[in-house]
Amino acid sequence: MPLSPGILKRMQRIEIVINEEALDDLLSVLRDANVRGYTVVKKVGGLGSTGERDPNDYSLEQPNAIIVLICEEDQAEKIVTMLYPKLRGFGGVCILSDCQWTTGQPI
Amino acid sequence: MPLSPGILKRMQRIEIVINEEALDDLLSVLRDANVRGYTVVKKVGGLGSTGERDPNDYSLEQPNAIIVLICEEDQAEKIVTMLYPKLRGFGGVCILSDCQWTTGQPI
Amino acid sequence: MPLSPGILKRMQRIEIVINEEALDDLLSVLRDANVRGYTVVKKVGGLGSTGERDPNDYSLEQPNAIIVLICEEDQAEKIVTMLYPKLRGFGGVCILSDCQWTTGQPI
Amino acid sequence: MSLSSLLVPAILFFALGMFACLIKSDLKFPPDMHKMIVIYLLIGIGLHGGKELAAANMADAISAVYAAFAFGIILPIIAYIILRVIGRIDPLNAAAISAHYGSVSAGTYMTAVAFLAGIGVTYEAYPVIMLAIMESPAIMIGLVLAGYSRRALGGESKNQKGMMKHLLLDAFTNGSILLLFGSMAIGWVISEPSYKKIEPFFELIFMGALCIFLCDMGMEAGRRISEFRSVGFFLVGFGIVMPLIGAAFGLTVGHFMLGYSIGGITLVTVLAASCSYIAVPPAMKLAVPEANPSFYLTLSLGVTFPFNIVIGIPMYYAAAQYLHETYYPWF
Amino acid sequence: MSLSSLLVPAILFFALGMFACLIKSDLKFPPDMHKMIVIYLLIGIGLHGGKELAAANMADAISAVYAAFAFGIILPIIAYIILRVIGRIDPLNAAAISAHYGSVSAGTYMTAVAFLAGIGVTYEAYPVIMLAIMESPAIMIGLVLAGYSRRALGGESKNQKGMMKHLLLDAFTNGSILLLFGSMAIGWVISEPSYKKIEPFFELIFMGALCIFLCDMGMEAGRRISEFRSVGFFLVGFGIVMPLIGAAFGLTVGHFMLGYSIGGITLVTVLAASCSYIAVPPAMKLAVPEANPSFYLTLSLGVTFPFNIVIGIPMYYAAAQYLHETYYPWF
Amino acid sequence: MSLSSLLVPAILFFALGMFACLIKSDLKFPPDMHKMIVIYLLIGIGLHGGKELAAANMADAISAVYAAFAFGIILPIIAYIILRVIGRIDPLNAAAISAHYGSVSAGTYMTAVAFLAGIGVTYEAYPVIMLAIMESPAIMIGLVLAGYSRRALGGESKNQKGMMKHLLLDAFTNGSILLLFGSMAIGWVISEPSYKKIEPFFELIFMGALCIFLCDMGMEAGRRISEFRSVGFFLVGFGIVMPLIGAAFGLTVGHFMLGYSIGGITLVTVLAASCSYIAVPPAMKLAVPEANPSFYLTLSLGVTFPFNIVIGIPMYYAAAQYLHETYYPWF
Ligand SMILES: Nc1ncnc2c1ncn2[C@@H]1O[C@H](COP(=O)(O)O)[C@@H](O)[C@H]1O
Ligand SMILES: Nc1ncnc2c1ncn2[C@@H]1O[C@H](COP(=O)(O)O)[C@@H](O)[C@H]1O
Ligand SMILES: Nc1ncnc2c1ncn2[C@@H]1O[C@H](COP(=O)(O)O)[C@@H](O)[C@H]1O
Ligand code: NA
Ligand code: NA
Ligand code: NA
Repeated sequence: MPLSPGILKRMQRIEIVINEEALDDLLSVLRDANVRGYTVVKKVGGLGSTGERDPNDYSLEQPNAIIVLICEEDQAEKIVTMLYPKLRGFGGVCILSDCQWTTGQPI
Repeated sequence: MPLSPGILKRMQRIEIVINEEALDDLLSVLRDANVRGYTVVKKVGGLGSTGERDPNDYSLEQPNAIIVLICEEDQAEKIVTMLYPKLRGFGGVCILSDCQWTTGQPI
Repeated sequence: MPLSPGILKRMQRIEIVINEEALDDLLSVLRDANVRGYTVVKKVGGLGSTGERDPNDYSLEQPNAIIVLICEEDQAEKIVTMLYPKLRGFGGVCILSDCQWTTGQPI
Repeated sequence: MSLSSLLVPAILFFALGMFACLIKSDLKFPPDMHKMIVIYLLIGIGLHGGKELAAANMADAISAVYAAFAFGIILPIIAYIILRVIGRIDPLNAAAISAHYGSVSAGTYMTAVAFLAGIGVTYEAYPVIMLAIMESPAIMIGLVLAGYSRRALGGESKNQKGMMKHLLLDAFTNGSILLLFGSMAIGWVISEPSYKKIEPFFELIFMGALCIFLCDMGMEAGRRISEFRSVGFFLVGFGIVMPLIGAAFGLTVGHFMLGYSIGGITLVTVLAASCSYIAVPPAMKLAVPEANPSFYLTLSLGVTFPFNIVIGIPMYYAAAQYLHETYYPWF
Repeated sequence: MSLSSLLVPAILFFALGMFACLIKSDLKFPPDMHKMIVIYLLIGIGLHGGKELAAANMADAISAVYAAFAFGIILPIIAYIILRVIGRIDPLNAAAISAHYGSVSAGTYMTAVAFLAGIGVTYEAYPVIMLAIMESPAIMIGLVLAGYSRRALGGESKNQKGMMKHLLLDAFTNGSILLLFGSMAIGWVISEPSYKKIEPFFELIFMGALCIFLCDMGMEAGRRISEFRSVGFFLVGFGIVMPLIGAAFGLTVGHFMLGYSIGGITLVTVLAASCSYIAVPPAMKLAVPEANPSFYLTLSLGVTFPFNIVIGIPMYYAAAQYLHETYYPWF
Repeated sequence: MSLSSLLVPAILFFALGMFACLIKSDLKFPPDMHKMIVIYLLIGIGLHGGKELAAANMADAISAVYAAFAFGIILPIIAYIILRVIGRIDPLNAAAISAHYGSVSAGTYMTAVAFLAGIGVTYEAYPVIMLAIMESPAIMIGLVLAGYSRRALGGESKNQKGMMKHLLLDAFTNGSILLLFGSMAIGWVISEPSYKKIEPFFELIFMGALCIFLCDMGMEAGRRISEFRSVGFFLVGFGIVMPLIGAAFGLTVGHFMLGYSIGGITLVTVLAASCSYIAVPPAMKLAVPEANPSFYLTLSLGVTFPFNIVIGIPMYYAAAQYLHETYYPWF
C-alpha cells in the first residue's frame, strides 16, 4: 500500500475465544506477559468441542468471551508460548494473524 | 515467526455479518457443511446496502450477528461454495482471511 | 485457493476499537469518507493506555465499541489518512488487514 | 380545565426526559428496560380492557370495531393525499408515512388514560379494543398505497398479494399486538377474585411505571426531534397538522356516532390523532424498503408523539368537553 | 373443582406464551428480564416461607426435610431404572435425565401456589423448605448413577470423589439456592413490622410478576417442545409418566406420612412430580458432559413443565382433595 | 436501640450479597437490573423529597443548602490533609480520593431511610436536598486540590478553568443528579391526588426494591473488599476513620446548627459520613486521570459503604439520639 510506513506498522493480531469463566485466568496470564492492551467482548455464543454455548440459554447459561490483542511479533510469540500449555485447560480457540497498526505508537 | 510449526497451523478465518433473523438458517448451512466450531456475537449494529441497523432502536429493532469460523483451507472452500448462492438472500458480508491456529488440534 | 476469482475479491479489513462516546464522531468521519458499510459491536471492554474499561462497572461504566469495515484498498488508504490525525484524540486502536470478500458485489 | 391538569406526573416525566436530552445529559435508560416496561404496560392495558369488556355491551363493542377500521382506512388516505399534493413528497415515502397515521400509539393512549385518571374522568371500555385493532388496517392501506405508487412510477408491481398476506400474518403475530389481544382475552375470562390477585401488579403500580416509560420516551423524542432538519419543515408541519385532522375525525366519531362520555370521546380522539411507532415502522421497513425510515420515525417519535403528549391530549379533552356540553350525539 | 379453577391468570399467561411460540410470533422477552423475575420470585418465595417457618413447628419442619431427601434419592433411581430397562436409553443420558426428576421446579411450585391462592386454599409452610433442599440430593444421586454407569461401561471411573465434593459445593453456592435459603433466613429473623415494609414489593405484586414469568416460560416451553422429535417418543412419554409416578409418591407422603392439609398435599405432590430446570442442568452438564443436554432440557422445559402447569396441578389438587376426604393419615 | 433494629431487611440483604461473594457463589444480578433499580430508587427518593419540600419552610431549606456546601468543601480538604500528611499518599491520588468523601452515597442514604422507617422514626425533608446538592461542590474541590497538587509537583497546570467549567456542566447534566433533581421538582409541583396515583409504584414497593439493590451492592462490595490488599492498610483504615470524622461534623451540624429531630440528624450524619460512588468516580477519572481508580473505588464501595451500612447507620442513630436528649441546639 502506498501509505507511508510511518503511519502503518506490521503487528500481530491475536484472537482468543474461551469460556467466560476462564476469562480472569486468561487475563492474568496476559498481564504476566506484560500485555498493555486488549479488547474483550463478553456474552458471546458458539459451538466447539464441548458443545453449543448460548449466553441466553435459560438453564445452561454459558457465555464465551472473545479477546483481541494487537502486539508486536516477538511479544506475540511470547504470549503464544505462555498460553499454549494452558489453552487445553481453557478450551476454545486462539489464532494469530498479520495486521497493520495505524497509529505510530504501538503498545 | 520462529514458533515451532507444531504449535502453529495455517488455517482460514471466515467472518460473516448477517441479519440476526437469518442466523438460524446460516448455522444450519454451516452444520450441513460439517462445521464443528464457530463463534457468534449477537446484538450487533451496522450499516449496509439495506440501511442502518441498530439493535437498540425503539421501533426498528434490527440486530445483526457476527459469525467467526476457523477452519482448514479446503473446508473454507467448501463452506464458501455452499454459502455463496445463499448470501444474496441473507445479505451482509462474508470475508476470508489467513490465520494461524495455536493449539495443535484443529477442529 | 482454488476458488474462482469471481467469487473472491481482495479487500481490506479495518478494525477500530474506541471509546463508545467517540463512536458518533468516528462514524461521521467514516460517512465523510463515503463508507457504505460497517459493523459495530458496542458494550465492549478492554485495557489500553487509559486504563481498564468495563462496560458493566458500577461506577465507571465505560464501554468501548468495535467497528469493522470491509473496503477496497484505495478506500482503506483514504479512510486511514482521514482517521490518522483524529485517532490520537479518539484513543484506541485501528488496524488493517488483508481479506477476501466472497460476494461479487463489494460496497 | 386548569393548568394543574397539565401537571400530570406522566407528562412531567416526559418533559424531564426531553429536557435531559436537550441539555445533553448522559442520562440513559437501559434498552432492555424500555422493552420490559412496554411488555408490562401492554399487558396491563390489555387485562384492564378485557375485564371491562367482559361487562360491556357487544353491540357497542362492534361499533367501536367499525370505527377503528374506518380510521385505519380513511386517515392514511387523507395523509397520503396531503403529502403528495401539498408536500410533493415522493410516492413511496408518502405511502410509508401515511400508514403510520392510520395507526395508533399505545404510549399516547396510556398517557391520555393517565391524564383522565389524574383529573378524575371516567371513560368507556371500547377504545381499548380500537387500540388493539387499529394497527392492522393501517399497515394494509400503507401497502396498497405503496403498490399504487409503484405502478404509478411504472415500476414492477412486486408480489403485492404475497406481501399482503405476509404482512397480514405479521400484523397478527406481531409481539405487541399479540400481547395486547392475549391479555385482553385473559382479562375477559378470568374471575373477579383471580383478577384481584394480579391487580396490584398490573393496575396499582401502573401509573408509576408509565412515568418511567414516558421519561424514556421523552429522551427518545428529544433525540429524534434534533433530526427534524433532515426531515424538512413541511414534514414537521405535517406531523402537527395531521394529528389535528385525525382529532377532528375522532371527535366527530366519538361524540356524534359512538355517543361516548367526555372521557371516551377523548380517548377515541387520541387514537385517531396518534401515530404508530411500534408495529407500523418495522412493517413499512419491510414492505416499502425504498422509503427513508428517518422520515417516518422522526415524524412519529419526534414530532407527533410529543405534540400529542404535551399539547394534544389536554386540547382534545377540552374539545370533547365542549362538544359534549353543546351538541347531542346523532344516534 | 370447576373449569374456572383452570382459568388462573398464571396458567393462562403460560398458555399465551406457548401460543405465541406456536404461531411463530416475534414476541420475545429480554433475556435479562427473565433473570430479573427469577431473582425476584425466588426472594419473594423465600421471604414468605421464612416468615411462615418462624411461626412453625420444628419437628414438623424436620419431617419435611426427611421427605425432601427421600424424594431426591428415590425418584432418580426409579427414573434411571425406567429409562434403562424400558427405554434402553444409554446409561449416561439416563443418569443425567434421572437427576432432573429427583429435583424440583420453582416455577411449577409457584404456579401451584398461585393456583391454590386463586381458589382460596391454604397450605402449610413446610413445602417451601423442601423446595430449597431438593436440588442438592438429586444432583448427588445423578453423579452416583453416572459413576456407576461409567464403571459398568468399563470406562475409567474419573475422580468421582473430587467431583462429588465439587458438586456439593456448587449445589450450595448455586445462586438460586443461595437466594432461596438466604431470603428464607431473612424472612425468618425479621420482625413483623419490618416484614410489613417489604411485603408490598414481595407479596402484593408477586402474582402479577409470576404471570409475566410464566408467559416467558410458555414461550421457552414452546420452543423446546418443537424439538421433541429429536428426543423420540419414548422420552416424551417418559416426561409425562415420570411426573405421575412422582405425584403418586408425593400424594402418599404428603397425606399419609406428613398429614398435611389439601393445599399442603398438593404442594408436596407438585414438588415430587416436578423436574428441575435451574440448578440441575448446569450441574449435569459439568458432571456428565457425555450426556446430551437437549435430551434433559427438552424433557424438563418442553414436556414435564408444561404438563405439570396445564394438566398436572389441577389433577394433583383433585387427587389431594380425594385422598384427604377419603382416608386418614397414618400418623 | 436493640439488636433487632439491625435486622432491617435492607441491611440483611446487603449482608446476604456480601456472603454470596464471600463463598464465591455464582449468584449474579444482570448489570442492567442494577441500573434500572438505581433509576427507580432515585426517582422515588426525589419524588418523595419534592412532595415533602412543597410543604416545608424555605428558610430552613436554605440552611440545609448551606450545610451541604459546607460539607462538600470542608470534608475533602480534611481528607486531603490526612491522606497527604499522615498517609503520605501521592498528591493526585489524595485529591481524587478526597473528592469522594465530600460527596454522598444515595445508597447509604436510602438504607438509613429504611433503617429509620424500620424503627418508626420520622425525619425532616431537607436532607434529601442536601443529597442532591452535595455531589457538585465535592467534584469542584477535588479538581482544585488536583490543580494545586499538579502545581506543587511542578507540572503544567493544565487548562484548569476549562476543566472546571466542563466538570460543573457534567455535574449538572449527570444523569443521576438530573433524575434526582427532576423528580424532586415533579414531586414538588404535582397535586396530592396526582401523587396518590403514582405513590404505589414509587413509595409502596420502594423498600422491597431497595432490598434487591442492596443485595446487589453487597456482592459488589464483597468483590471490591477482596482487593483491599492492593490498596494497603493505611487506606483501608482511612476508609473507616474518615466517615467517623464526617459523622462528627454531621452530628454537630445536624443537631446544633440545623436543630433537626433525631431522624433528621441521623440523615445529615449519614450524608456527611458517606462517600460517593456514582457521580464522583467518573468525574475524577476524567479530571485526575493520573489517579488510580482502584484506590477510590475500593475505598468507596469496598470499605466505607459497607462500614456505613452495617455499623455506621445504627451508630450514627444512637449518637443522634444521645445528642438530642442531652444538649440543646445552638439556634
Ligand atoms: N473452529 C472454531 N471457529 C470459531 N470458534 C470456535 C471454533 N472452535 C471453538 N470455537 C469457540 O470456542 C468456544 C469453546 O470451544 P471448545 O472449548 O472447543 O468447546 C466455542 O463455544 C466457540 O465459541
Ligand atoms: N463493507 C462492510 N463492512 C463491514 N460490515 C458490513 C459491510 N457491509 C455490510 N456490513 C454489515 O452487514 C450488515 C448487513 O448488510 P446489508 O445486507 O448490505 O444491509 C450491515 O448492517 C453491516 O453490519
Ligand atoms: N494493543 C491492543 N490490543 C487490542 N485492543 C487494544 C489495544 N490497545 C488498546 N486497545 C483497546 O482500545 C481501548 C482504548 O485504548 P486506549 O485509548 O489506549 O485506552 C482499550 O480499552 C482496548 O479495548
Ligand atoms: Na391515528
Ligand atoms: Na421431583
Ligand atoms: Na460525605
